[in-house]
Amino acid sequence: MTQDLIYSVCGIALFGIGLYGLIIVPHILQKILAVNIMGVGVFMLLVAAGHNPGGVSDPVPHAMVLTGIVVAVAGTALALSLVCRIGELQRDGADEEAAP
Amino acid sequence: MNGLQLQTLLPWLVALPLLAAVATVLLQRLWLCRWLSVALSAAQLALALTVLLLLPEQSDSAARRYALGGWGAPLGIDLYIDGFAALLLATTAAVGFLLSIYSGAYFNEADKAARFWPLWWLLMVALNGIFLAADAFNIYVTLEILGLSAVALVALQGSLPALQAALRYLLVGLLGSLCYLLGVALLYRAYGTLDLAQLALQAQAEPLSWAALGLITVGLLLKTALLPLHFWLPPAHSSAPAPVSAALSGLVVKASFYLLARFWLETLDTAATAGGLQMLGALGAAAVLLGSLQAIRARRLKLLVAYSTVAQLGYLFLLFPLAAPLAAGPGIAGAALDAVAYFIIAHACAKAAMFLAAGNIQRAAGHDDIERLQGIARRLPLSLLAFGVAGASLIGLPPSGGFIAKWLLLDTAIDSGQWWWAAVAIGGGLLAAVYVFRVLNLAFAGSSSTADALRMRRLRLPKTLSVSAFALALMTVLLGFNALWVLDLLDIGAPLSYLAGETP
Amino acid sequence: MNWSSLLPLMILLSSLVTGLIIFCLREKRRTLRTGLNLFGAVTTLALIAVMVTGVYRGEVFETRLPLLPNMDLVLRADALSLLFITLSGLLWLVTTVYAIGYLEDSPNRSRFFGFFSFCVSATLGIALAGNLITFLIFYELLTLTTYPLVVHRGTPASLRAGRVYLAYTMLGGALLLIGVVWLKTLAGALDFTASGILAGMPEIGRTQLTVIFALLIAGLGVKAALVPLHGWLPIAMAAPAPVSALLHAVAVVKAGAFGIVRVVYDVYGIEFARELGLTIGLSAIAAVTIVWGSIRALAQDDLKKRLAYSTVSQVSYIALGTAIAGPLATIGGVVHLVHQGLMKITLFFCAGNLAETLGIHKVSQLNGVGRRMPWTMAAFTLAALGMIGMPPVAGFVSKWYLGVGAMESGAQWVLLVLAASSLLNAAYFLPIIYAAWFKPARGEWPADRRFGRLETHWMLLLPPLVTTALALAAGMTAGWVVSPVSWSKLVAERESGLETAQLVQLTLLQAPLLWAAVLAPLLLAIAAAAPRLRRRCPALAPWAALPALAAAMLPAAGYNELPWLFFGSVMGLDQTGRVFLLLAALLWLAAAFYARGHLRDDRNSGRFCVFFLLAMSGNFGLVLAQDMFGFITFFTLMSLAAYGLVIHSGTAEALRAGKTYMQWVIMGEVLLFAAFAWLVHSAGSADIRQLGGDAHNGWIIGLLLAGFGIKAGLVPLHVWLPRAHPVAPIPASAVLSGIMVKAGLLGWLRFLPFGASGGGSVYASYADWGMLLLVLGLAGALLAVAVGVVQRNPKTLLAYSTISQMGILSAAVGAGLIDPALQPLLLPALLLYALHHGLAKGLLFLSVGLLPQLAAAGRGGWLWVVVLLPALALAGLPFTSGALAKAALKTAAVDMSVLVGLLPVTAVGTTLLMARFVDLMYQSARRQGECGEPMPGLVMPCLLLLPAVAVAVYLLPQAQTFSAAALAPAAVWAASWPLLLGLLCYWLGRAYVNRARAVPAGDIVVLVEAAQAQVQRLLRYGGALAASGYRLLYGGLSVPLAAGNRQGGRALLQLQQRWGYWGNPGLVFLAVLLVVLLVTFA
Amino acid sequence: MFHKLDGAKLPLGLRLICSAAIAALTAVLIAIVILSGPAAPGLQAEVAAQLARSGVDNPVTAVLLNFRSYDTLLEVAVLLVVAVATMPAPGRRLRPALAPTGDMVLIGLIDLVVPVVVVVGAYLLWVGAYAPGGAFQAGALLAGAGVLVSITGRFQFSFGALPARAILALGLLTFTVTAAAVALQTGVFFQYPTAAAGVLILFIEAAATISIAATLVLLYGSLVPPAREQESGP
Repeated sequence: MTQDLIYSVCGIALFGIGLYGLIIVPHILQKILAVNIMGVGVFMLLVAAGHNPGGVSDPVPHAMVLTGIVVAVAGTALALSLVCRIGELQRDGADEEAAP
Repeated sequence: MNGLQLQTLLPWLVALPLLAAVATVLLQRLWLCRWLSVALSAAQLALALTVLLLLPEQSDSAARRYALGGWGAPLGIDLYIDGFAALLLATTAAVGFLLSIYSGAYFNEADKAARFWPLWWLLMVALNGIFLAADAFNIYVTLEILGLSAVALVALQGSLPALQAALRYLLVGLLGSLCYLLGVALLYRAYGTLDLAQLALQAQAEPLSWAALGLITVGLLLKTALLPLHFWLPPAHSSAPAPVSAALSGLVVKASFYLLARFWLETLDTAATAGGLQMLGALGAAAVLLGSLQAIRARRLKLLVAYSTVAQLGYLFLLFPLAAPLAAGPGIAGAALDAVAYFIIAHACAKAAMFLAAGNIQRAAGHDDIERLQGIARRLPLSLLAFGVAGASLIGLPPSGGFIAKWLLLDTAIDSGQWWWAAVAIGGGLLAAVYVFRVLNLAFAGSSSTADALRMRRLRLPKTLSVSAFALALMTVLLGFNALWVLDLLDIGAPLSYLAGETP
Repeated sequence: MNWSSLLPLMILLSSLVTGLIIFCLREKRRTLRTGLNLFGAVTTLALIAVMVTGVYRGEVFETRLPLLPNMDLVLRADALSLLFITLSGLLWLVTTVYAIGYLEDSPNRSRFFGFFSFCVSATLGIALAGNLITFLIFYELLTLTTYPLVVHRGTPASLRAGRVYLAYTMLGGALLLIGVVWLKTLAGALDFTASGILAGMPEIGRTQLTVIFALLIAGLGVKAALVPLHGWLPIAMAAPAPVSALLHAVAVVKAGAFGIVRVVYDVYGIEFARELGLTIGLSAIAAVTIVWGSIRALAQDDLKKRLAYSTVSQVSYIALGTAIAGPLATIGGVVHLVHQGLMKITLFFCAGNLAETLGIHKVSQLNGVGRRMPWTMAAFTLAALGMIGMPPVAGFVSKWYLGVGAMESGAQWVLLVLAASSLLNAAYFLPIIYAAWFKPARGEWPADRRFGRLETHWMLLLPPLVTTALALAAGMTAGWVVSPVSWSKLVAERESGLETAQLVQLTLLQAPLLWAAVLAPLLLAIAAAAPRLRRRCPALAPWAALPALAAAMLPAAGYNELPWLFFGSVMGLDQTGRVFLLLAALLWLAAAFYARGHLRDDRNSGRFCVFFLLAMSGNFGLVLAQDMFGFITFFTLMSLAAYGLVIHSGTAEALRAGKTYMQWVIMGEVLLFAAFAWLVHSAGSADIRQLGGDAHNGWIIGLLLAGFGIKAGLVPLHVWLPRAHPVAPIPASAVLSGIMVKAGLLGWLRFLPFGASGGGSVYASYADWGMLLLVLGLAGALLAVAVGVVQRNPKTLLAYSTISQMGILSAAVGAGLIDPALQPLLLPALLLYALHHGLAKGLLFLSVGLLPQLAAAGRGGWLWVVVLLPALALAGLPFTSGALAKAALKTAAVDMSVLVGLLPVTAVGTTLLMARFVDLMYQSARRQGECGEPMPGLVMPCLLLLPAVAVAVYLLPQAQTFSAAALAPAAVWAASWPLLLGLLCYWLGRAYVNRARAVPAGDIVVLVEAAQAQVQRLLRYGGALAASGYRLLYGGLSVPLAAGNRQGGRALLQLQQRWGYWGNPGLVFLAVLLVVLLVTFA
Repeated sequence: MFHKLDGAKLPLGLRLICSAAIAALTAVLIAIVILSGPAAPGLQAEVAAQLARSGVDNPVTAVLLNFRSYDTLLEVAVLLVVAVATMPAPGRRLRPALAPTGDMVLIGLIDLVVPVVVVVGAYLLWVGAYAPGGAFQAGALLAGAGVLVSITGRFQFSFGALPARAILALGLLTFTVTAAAVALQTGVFFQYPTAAAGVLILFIEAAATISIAATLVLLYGSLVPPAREQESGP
């Protein structure tokens, strides 16, 4: 088993784990994290695809991964901010229910 | 028109909305944002139309390709346009133009408006980017812009249901994107290129490409909200602000469908299987029927319209079995694309009109509970007329774009010997009639206390709102007239090119 | 784009733009909106007129816009579309006026008129569509634009109606769409071509074509309301009246019917369709619809619903005509497009007027409404009569062509359908008319609104009057170049490629006096519509008969030919006609004079007079008519007008008699209609002069015998006669018994192969019919004596005498049929007998009115001569006219031993009756108290008639043949002994007869009526059964649509709710992922 | 706090089925990847061939900012999307997570660390042309400094204000304008003149760095739940 294959397999496994988390794990933060794990799995696969044993490795997957990370960060941030705002609204709603 | 090269216009289709987005971030004054956006929308429309006009002169596929940075396909990123893409671009620009006008009048709170315009323009960037894309990874990035800006736009509404719907939409979008990206990663691993045209040349029917196609398909299906994966769409589309709903239902879901069509019938056509094509068709048929039934059941007006989107999207998927190379000759495949492209355009206009009308009603009535909307027609005749006209197109009544589309679809279905898809189209039309007229009945219901209550509210609805909704509905009708022009355009560059028996 | 390619588009736009502008108007801009409405309608009409003239000059109008590859939007004007757009444009204008009046002060008028104009636009588009795709587009558009009109009121009922309407039309549209697309993939562009597109494409599978045909017809059938797709139509009645009018008369149902015509003729091609066996199914459905719609209409109490079911029935005539597939039937079907439109729109206008003005919605509320709203109800009556198929209203013409066309195509059963439908039509329309005119009003109207001097708003009144006039004109001018019928002929020629059109002839008026004879009473009757003239009418009426008398007396040769009237009207006076005209003129003249005195104190003398004059006109007309249409038109006019005479007194007895009379009249009309249709077909012409003996077959003869037999009082079809004749006022009875029954005889003489030269073999088949007629006639002659002699009412006795005498005449006609060789002699004998009997019987009836004078006759017993002379003449006293007539008959029928042998027996019977009559008169006269005051002015007419009875027969040229035989001593004896025997018998049996219980007038009809009650109960039960079956079939359809998906969707809802959570979608996602991966792996 | 957002916990059976499905999926994918043999040769040859014309020496940076600079442009756009979405309403400030503290040690540390971070960030940006490093790395580092400053309350960012917006949009603006401007010179979007490529890339990267840093700080700030009035007390 070559090095890039190990990374590839791990990447796919990570993707699977993330998928499991996204679908099965109930907590919303964990779901968001699961998405990130999936992303990491895909990035790993990409990087492994660019691995060139014995030569210069392919820079294109690297660039893609860099771009992908930023996108993933952005998505995560948006998700988190939504969670915050929802939590805020729910708390307000709960307060209003509790108040009278 | 020698001076004006088609190619040189292509990057502007992305750059223009990008600059507009930046400008609207920087501009503080609301009215400035608004008028600038309307002006730039007009410019975008002019640009798209110019592209459409120039397109027929370009039969050479190289002339419709633009190498960004001058590097060329495998290394750099290309933009590519053909008839299909150009039509979708024009549709986006046209619908976008009217939606911009509408939005200008719709968003009157400073905070919402200040966010709306940049997000709106970034959505345009993504749409144009996707229609022009010729690179698999580039598509991923544009898909993400599309997804994130759409989510942000849904969240603009700020209500709890809207935020929850947005969050779900976001997670679904991310899941879909990641599936897609995994597929792209597998493709890159197998063929070492990201360019769609080169992939099309190199791809073979082997496990890796099958897996990639499967993952890409599922990812895009999720984003397109085909029936079993449609669960996120109704809440998201129905709780967003009206122009956002309109854009989401009219344009955004079409983008991922466009990609699906490209991948199945062009880029990875060698890996596409007959069973897969038929399955997509079957899912589409199920979507048509079940989505319509849900729309009939819906209690809220906007939910009804959203479910109608689920149903209408089902029609698009009939493209796959009808264009299946095994089923019929190349002529039929081209006809199937004609039909579906027309569906996309007609539905874009019609659905946008419907959502705008529904938004007007919601704004005027303060709610969109269908049962309580009796007599609304007296207050919002034009909006309801727009709704009705657009609904007629959804049903497939002539003269409207929807009719032409349905006609072409039936024609193709019967021609290719797959009459059962024709039955689906007809049944869907009838079900659509049921839910459309459920709403229109309100128009004629006698004035009730609600009507008086509305009068009490004294909320003056800006004229722009109803007029732009009606303009969209009118566009739907106009599409029902000369379809020839549109269809001629569609054949340029033989989209889904293998259909015409040539490879790019 | 030049003028001719723009015009169709402009016609379309003229209404579309109007609608758009109106839509934008504010509610308050009433004047502007009204102006725009009218402007739009007039503009459209003007453009249509331009187009019509253009087409007439041979220009081709076609707008062609590309729509899809290999598929254009084509608007083209051909003959069929011109017919339809002219109708639409015209009725739009009328309906607009009506709607403006109708919707005054109601909300949402801009919306209403906007959609109204759109709707017309769509209809015009349908009319002008040049290919199936264009047709489909406008067809669907029509659905969409009519929906807002149907639900306009916004009430729950109208919303429900809208839903049902949509459910049906959407389904229909979908079926149509499938059919069109399918056909298009097989056959290409689908441009309408005259002989059909598909005939030239043998490569297309027949099964496919059959299925497509079924789809198309089912799709079109929804709008055309073919059973079982008609359910929406009655429910859609919830719409405002102008909408109903437009829906039913022009736009929607006609669109469907029009489409069927297009599909059968221009797409499939009639020959091809027949070859495929498609027309059989269509005609069967149409036939079922016609009958079923009528049956359902019977059960409706809601006026508009009744009309709606009537539409269901009537519109299928178009489909039927199309499906019968002959050129003539095509004319019938196509022209019914127009005719039904005109008549039905009138009916709906009227129903709207009633609802709007008086608040009347139910048939049961209509009693006496004719007095309150005479104009409206007059229009209603005319239109309803047209619907039944009464000439000369337009409905007759279409039925006529349908019947003839059916014969032509060998579809005899269609006649049966037409007959059944006419009967049913009569059954549901006549009670309305009757209730409106003759029943007394039941107190206050539900919601009476006053509109000044007029009975209702002028905008509501004008449209129905205009459309009625048009319907009448369309029927009257059927032969004119621009009449709908001629137009339809053009269509039919084009479609079937056959030459059916006649040459346009110049008007020939060789004998203007003949027309004067008919028109004088007719014009007077029309003039009497004005109240002031009506009072003068009785005084003027006698003079109206003078032109006829003059025409009968003066020698005149030649024929009046008016090709534009009916189907080319011919009027002439031949020998037979001259005798009948003489008889008619004399009798009517005398009766009119008599009526002047008799009805002096009658409040309703004006009304009587109008009916009297109409009947007179009809009677003269039928004598003079030398074409079948003229004959049947005048025949009908006379029969219907006589109804007014029969029920004039308004007593219960009179009303019952009127009912019986009307039932039989309608039956007779139907039978005659069938006979004529067949006859015209086999003879190839409606001109009586060209009627050869070989045109007939057994069926035609049977129908003629029965149809005219009713009028002639042939046993057992006589039952109306003894009821109707006695109850009418005396002058009316005189003409009824004297001349009107003779119309039946005249019909036989004219239409049976009688007096025509022909080969012997042809007649052989008629002998059986002749024998039947002979037997029935003689039976009647004898039985009527038995029944008549026990009567107490002298007029009833006279009526039975009429039956008896007509029996003799019938038997003579039968003899002529059995042995054609007899005919040359028999014909003049019959004429003599008819004249003699008519005059004598007329005088006898008139004499009944002289009872007071007779009672006071102590000082002038000479007046008894008025009673005795005709009585003796009838009995055949030698040297009277009766002796001559009988001798003539005996001479002529010399070879017919049965007849010759029984003639003396009938003479004995007649003597008995006459003796009884004189006895009754004498008894009455003795009981002076019963007779009342003598009325002045009655004696004179009787005296006027007396010499005619005495000598007129001898003056006829025909008499010369027989006078020698009558005056021979043997003949004198032969005439005398039955007379003496009869008197003897009477003297012997007088005591018994005086004690005997009178057989009720109408004899066997009494039994029939008893049975009828049972049958009615059965029918009512059957109707209820049918209704419940109907609910079972269709009730279910509306429920899921109306009550909505409450149950069916619950499972789905739950499913959806559960999907709202993340778990299930996640699973679904996984499932899809796996499935997709699975299927992508080859 | 998030309980209502959470999906229902699936029953065990379903969870097992899910796990099995996912396992199967993963296994299939792994099998495919293994069986399909080594990855196809990528684009390293092409990159190497064109590296000289790219204006930078680091192939990754060359791909990111020259060969596939369109992707990077869109990536910056993604950040702007999120920035706009989470941007506070105009005039509203992000609240510091911690109350301004008077802790001298912390303040001193920040005073010391922040300049160092800025310098390192600038280095990373510059070195990207030759070795791993670049705009995103530099931006992330700067963002870290920004977060430090903001949580300690030393500095409050008013992201609703125009200057802040300008900073957020700066990267995208510069990138787009540059890409379009070079088209005037070379006729093609993103085709930098070879001579000026290095400078232009650095210029773009610098602008992007600032925007990225600002965006990340904004994102961080937007996630801080606004303190409840009652709880914000001591």
